[in-house]
Amino acid sequence: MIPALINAASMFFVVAGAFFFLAGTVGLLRFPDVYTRLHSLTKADNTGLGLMMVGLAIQSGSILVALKMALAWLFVLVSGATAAHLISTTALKSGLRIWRKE
Amino acid sequence: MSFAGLVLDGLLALSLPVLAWRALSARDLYRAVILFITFGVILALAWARLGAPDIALAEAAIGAGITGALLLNTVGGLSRKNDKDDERPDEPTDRVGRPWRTRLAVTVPVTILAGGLAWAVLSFPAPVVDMPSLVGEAVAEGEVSHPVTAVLLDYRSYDTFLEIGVLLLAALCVWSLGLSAVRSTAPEAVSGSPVLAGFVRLLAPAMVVSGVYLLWAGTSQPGGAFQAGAVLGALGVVMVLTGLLVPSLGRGGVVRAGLALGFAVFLLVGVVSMLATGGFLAYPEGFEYGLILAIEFFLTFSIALTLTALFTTVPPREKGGGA
Amino acid sequence: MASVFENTNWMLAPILVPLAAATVAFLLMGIRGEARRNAQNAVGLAAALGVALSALALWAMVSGGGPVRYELGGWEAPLGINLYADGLSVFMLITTAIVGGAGSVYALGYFSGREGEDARRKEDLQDETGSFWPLWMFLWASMNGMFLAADAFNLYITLEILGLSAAALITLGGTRMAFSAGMRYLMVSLLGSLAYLLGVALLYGSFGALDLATLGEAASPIPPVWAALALISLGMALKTGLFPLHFWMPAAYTSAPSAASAILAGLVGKASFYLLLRVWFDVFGGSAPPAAGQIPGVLGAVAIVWGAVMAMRQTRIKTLLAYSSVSQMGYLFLLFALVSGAAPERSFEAWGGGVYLVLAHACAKAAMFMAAGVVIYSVGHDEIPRLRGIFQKLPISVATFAVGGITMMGLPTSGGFTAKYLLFTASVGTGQWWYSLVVLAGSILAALYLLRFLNPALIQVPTAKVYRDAPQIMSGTAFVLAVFSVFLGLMSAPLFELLSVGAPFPSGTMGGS
Amino acid sequence: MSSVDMYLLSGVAVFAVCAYALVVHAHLIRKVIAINMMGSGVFVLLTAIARRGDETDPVPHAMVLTGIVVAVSATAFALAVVRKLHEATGHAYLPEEGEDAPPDGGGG
Repeated sequence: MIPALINAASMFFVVAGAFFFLAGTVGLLRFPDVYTRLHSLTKADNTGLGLMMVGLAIQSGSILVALKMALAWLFVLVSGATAAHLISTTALKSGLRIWRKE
Repeated sequence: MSFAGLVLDGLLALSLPVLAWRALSARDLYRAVILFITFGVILALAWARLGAPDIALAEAAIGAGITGALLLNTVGGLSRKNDKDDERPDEPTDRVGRPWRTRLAVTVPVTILAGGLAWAVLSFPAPVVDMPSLVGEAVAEGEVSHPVTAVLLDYRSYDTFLEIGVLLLAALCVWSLGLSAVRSTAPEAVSGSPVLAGFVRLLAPAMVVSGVYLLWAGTSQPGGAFQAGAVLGALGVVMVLTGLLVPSLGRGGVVRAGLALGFAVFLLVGVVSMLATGGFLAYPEGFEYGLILAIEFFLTFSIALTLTALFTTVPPREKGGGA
Repeated sequence: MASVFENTNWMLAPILVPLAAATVAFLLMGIRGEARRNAQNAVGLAAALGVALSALALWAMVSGGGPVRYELGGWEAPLGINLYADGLSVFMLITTAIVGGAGSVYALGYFSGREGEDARRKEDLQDETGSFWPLWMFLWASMNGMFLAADAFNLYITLEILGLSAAALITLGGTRMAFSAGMRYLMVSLLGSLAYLLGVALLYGSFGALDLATLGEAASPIPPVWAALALISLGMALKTGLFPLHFWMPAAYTSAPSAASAILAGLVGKASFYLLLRVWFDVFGGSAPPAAGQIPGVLGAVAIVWGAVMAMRQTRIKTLLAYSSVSQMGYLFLLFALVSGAAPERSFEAWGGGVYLVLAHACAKAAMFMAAGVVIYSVGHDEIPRLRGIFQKLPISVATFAVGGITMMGLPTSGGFTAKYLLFTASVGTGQWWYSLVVLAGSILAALYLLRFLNPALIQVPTAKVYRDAPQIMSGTAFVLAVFSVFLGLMSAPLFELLSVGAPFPSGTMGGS
Repeated sequence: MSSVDMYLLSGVAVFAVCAYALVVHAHLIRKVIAINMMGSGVFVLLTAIARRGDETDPVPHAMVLTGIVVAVSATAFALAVVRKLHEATGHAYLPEEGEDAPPDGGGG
């Protein structure tokens, strides 16, 4: 009973994570300019990664492994945020216009 | 192996040549480099699948990371100069580098090569020497329990010794060109960004910790001097890019000595062991673990420093000389 | 009786001595001016002496007790890496000791130019960064490491050290041409080593070992072995500059500083040729079809003629010498056709002849490049039409050229004569007489292209101005080396005796010649 | 076809694709990338070979680690020469015809 529940929960989180990744990628391909693309990529992917890690942490059944994953996620968050900031700042400075609905 | 695993392996194996092709025929050089880095990341994944975490780690840090940064910096340097004296635009002139006749003439031998190689790799016989069990037996008797580290620093230590020589030589080769100092090609918005500076301050201690951990762990599990040196070298590159480390890396004598240190210590251990046991790099009984760890410590330091130096390309300032 | 020479640790000296010297010379790069030059010179000469001594020690060891094997780290092959020295390895070590030693002495004078001394200099005579010595020491160590290696992957690393340091030595020329020639050489060299590495991967995939002796025992005619042999041969032919893969050679040898040109043309191409010999005869001895040897043989024959014809059309001494190298390297490849020919008893003749030409050509060609360096140092250029009558000003260098030419042409008493005579008799003896015609034609063509320079140089006309005297040590070293190559034919007996130790073919009745 | 076979063929394909590009593309940075990835093709082959038996063979792993370090060294030097060549001639190509003639354009 309990293993089945754990499996189900883990499956749910991983599938949910995958959905966010998918959404982020669709956004990357479909959004009109660099700023909106960045928005979709960073937000959705970070959430997706977090959800997946929750799913995998449940599956691993070890606090230590779960903590390591949390740490990895934090690093991804920090570097993702920095990279997105740098890309958008550079884009702004080099004169890339922000997309507006006509 | 499960069906899903087989599909994943198939996708990875297929995407490698496709990415290579896309990278090499990309419209402009920046795109080519980005695809090259992507290739490196997929490669690291493939290696993780092939049960080679040591290589995956090294590839991610050195192959994709540092080589990618080197390429980006060079492309940036070339295109900036082009803006200035715009004699002949470098890009995207070479999309069609050769007439179709040449391309066809190249395609034929390359197809034969690929076909022949495919035939060759699919008809490997059963190996004559059972290397895994040879290594396994030696590891069981030795003090270092991670087989890759044992191969690198004990059974095939002479290769590793020469390889550190290659790194030193590369720094020497680059310096022999006498390149002028190139500023980081990152835009000012990036190099002056407080966000980036804060990020690096957060990152640096974490990378140092993981570098030291990789070094220490390497004797018993994946990791070792190369991975540790690669991580620290990548940190060095990031610090140069953000201006936290000056391109000339400080005083000449110190940097030079630092670059040569790993190689020199390796050489010294080899010669001393020759005097002690009568064989080059034949570690005396009981000193195996300690000597390997000592060599690895100095190697890590020199690998990290050399990778950073290869990125800056500028020889260190000499006493009294200005850059 | 435990003589010092019986200690097998001598085998490491030809590798470790230059590596240690490279490290020290690298650290000395930080000092400036005269002090650095003196210190680096001392280190380099000490290393040259060390290599020469250890080569002699190995000669004594191998002639006395046969081939020697050394287990690095105390690990037996195939788990560990071994070094292995037989007659051929020691012969090659002696070649680098002689030519490398002479090159080192020559460099003392060559790089003695003072900063800002002359604006007209065409080559970087100053070595402003102090990189020559450490690069050359790495190069030397890599060559010696190749000659002693008994492990396929270890050979790959030595090949890479060789390629990187040689490319950097070319770019030391400091001109636009030197940068593009160095770049081209680097590409060629990396491609060659990668082809080799792929071949090694195929061998490892087939047999699970890297030790050459183990591979030699295991090798059998199966597809991966054919592919490996083809890849390794292609890679090494590229690095050796076998026609039509010689395209990188003329620019590289021409634009490098002459001290480096001498080393590159004399030694570097030979190192990859040595690897080819090892792989063909020691590893794949029986697995290659006999007809396969005709491919390098025919290409070598074409190279002999093509290189010589191109040499005749050059107007600079160094490009003339570079194309002459294309031609002379062609001779080396004849041996593959002659060894796999119909008469096995001729094999040692052909093999030994080719190997002997390695030494003879290395000495003569290095000497001639050194002489060209003296001309450039003194006159500022090496353009033949502007060097009419230069004999009056630079007699020793023109004489060096003429004496070295004796080996190029293969005239008697020279090492070139011994080598080409052996190749000639082997081609007649195996019933492949057409190769003997090529051997003869190459000699006649060599005479013709050498006269392209000697003729105008020797006439009595008002000649170019010498505005700077080259140090005596430069022209002297070149001359001595050239003279040595002419007498090599007379001292072949002990060298062939050495070559017969562990040779892949029985030496039979052939002593000297 | 097993996973190992797929990776073996993948390595071969990467090698061949890059060999083609190395000859066909003129820009030196593309050539440098091609050579670097060609090496990766060999490394994939070696790692796949290591995976053939029941036990993973650590020797090819050690070879690949060594190879990666050698590759970054060679790439760094090659890129430095490209920069030097660009400084001297204004472009990053090798002269095409006439091996002896220095390329035209750019200052002396």
